[in-house]
Amino acid sequence: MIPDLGKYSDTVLSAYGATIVLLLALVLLSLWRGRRVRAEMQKLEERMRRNG
Amino acid sequence: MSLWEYANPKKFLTTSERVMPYVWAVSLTCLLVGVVWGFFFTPDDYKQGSTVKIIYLHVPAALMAINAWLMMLVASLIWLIRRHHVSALAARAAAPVGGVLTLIALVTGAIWGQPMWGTWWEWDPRLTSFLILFLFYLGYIALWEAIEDPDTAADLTSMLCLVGSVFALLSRYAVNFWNQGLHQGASVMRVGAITGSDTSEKVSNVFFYPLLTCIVGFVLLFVALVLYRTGTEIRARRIKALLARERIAS
Amino acid sequence: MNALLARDLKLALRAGGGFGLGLAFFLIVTVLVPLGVGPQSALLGTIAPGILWLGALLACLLSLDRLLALDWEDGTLDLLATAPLPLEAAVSIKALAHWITTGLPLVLAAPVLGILLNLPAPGYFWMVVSLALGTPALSVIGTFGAALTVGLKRGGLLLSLLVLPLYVPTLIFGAEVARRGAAGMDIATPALMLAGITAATIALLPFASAAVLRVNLR
Amino acid sequence: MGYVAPMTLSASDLAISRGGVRVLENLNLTLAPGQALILRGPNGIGKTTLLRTLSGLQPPLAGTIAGADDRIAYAGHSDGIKPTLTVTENLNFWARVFGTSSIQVALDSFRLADLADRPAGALSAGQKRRLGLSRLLLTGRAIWILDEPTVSLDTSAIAMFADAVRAHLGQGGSAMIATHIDLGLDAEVMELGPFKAVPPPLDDFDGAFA
Repeated sequence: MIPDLGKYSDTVLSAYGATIVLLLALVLLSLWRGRRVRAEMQKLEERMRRNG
Repeated sequence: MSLWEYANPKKFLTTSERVMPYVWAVSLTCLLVGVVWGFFFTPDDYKQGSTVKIIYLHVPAALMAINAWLMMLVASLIWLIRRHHVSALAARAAAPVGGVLTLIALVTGAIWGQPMWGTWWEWDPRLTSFLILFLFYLGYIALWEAIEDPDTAADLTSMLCLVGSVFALLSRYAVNFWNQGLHQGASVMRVGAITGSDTSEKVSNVFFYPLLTCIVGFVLLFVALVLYRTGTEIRARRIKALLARERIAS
Repeated sequence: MNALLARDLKLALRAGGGFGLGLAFFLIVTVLVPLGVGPQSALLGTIAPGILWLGALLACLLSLDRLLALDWEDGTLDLLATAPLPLEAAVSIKALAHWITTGLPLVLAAPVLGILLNLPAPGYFWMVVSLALGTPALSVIGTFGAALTVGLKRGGLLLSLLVLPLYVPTLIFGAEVARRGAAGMDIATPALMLAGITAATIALLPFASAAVLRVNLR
Repeated sequence: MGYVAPMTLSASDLAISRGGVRVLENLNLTLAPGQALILRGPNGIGKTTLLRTLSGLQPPLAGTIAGADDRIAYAGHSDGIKPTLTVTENLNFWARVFGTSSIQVALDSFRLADLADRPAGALSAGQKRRLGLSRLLLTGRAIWILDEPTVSLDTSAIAMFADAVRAHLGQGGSAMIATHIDLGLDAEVMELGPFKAVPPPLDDFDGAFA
């Protein structure tokens, strides 16, 4: 499946690995914070509407 | 209808929510196609062997690391001149994305340089410039985090972005002067070479099309992330404003 | 304007003003470097220009957080902002006072410390010239950083993080002049660049500093 | 001594914000030469913010301010006094900044002559405050904007201050003072309570976020 990378296979694979880890961390952290903030805002808006 | 209407936070939220799924979808498709194409279906370079495959990540990341700062500069100017809150928040949202892209460019550059130069880190002008750019990102993000009042934070970070841009450009020039460079891989790194305009050391079209696909993927990934994160920043800002309002009312 | 300069210098000289602190720091860094890298005089001679420049830069950085913070805390800045003196002039004067109390002593002390680091003979002149040309830029850029962080309670560390990247061009060209001078090489290009950076920052950056300070005073 | 071309300070349809939140709105006020205006209102209503806005330290959210340029002497919560300088040195500095030649009037009005050579750091809180207020006399500015000027002053010092304000008004100057104390001045009182900003409906969120 994986093509023959020759003597540089460690180099290439670690570059791809590092990039994927960093990008994934960025996306997941963004989504996690986005979700939390969205929920918090909705909760706050409801509370304020109830209290007038 | 004027473009500035999207500077209204509520309008921005509804519009971006509609657009975002498409941007995410196209971006991920491009990334997947580009990376698979580049990784599995392109030959090795005669000089650099399989390490040439790193360009599919390194070049788009480096490109977007710089473009992210440019976008922040434009957004900062819009905030300073027209005082659209969304603009300032978009700059704030883009900074960590730009920072991570700079980090990716640095890490892939260092990994790529290891077999080429024989060391993990070489004080090559290009890598050094990116390291300095990374420091600028860190400072910018830290300043946003440190300031309590949101409008003050927007003003101060915008000014920092403006002044920082000038000094980043100066640093790039200074670093070039400081070390004339032993970057033997210029053929891979230079966009002019990759697009084939530089015929003497051009990277052939075999590498070019998958690379282009990856670049489009990275651009759209940046757009999608910034849209999403700007939405988050708008909501966070509203939470802050609502809490302040509650405090005043009580 | 003279009044502000005179007051700042007087404050620096009085007890607790911090005059000479930067100089002492500069001395300590220069003494610590040989302890860290070893006593080989050939090695020390090669790295002396860089060490002296780095020491000067850090010594400048050390006193930046007091530059505007004290005037901010006791309300002087509020009063200055409503005074007839334009804020741009006020921050320029503050930068000048900072340079006179930190930058200038460093320039004068550098040759003496060069002896400790075995700086080659042709290097002394260019060491002093490069510091004299470059340290004003360090003060002016530092004032901008100080203006950015003046309203923050623990701004010191952030101030370093913001200012150090801005110091990169000055450091590179300044140290290059000193290094080339020590090696007896042509210094024209980096010296011109250094002078250009200093002149441009002195001319333009006070406007940014004043704008930032006004935002912080709101 | 009178003031050159005394002018009326006026603000119309003023709205001001603190920390990005609108606190006061629809404010209209005028301050004519010789007039004193006392601002009253509960804590947090925005007295300090209003005074800083009128002094030009922060821009108003809406509305206009006229007659303020280079005519205002502002005194806030802190006095801008350097503890290592003497009383004379502190006053001399501000006199030079504002282009006034003599500090005698300040020393006399607030009875600082005996303290003249003391470092300001060695003064009591009340004496420091007197020093801070005496600075106003050196500005040569016609409009005084004062934020809680009587904090830490004793009765006799308050009388000293009221006399200084009265003399200032007599020369065609004017003063706007936020205070809870009755200074015995012939002054108009303005309650800020009615101008408290009404928050917009919860769902209507545009540039202001709330």
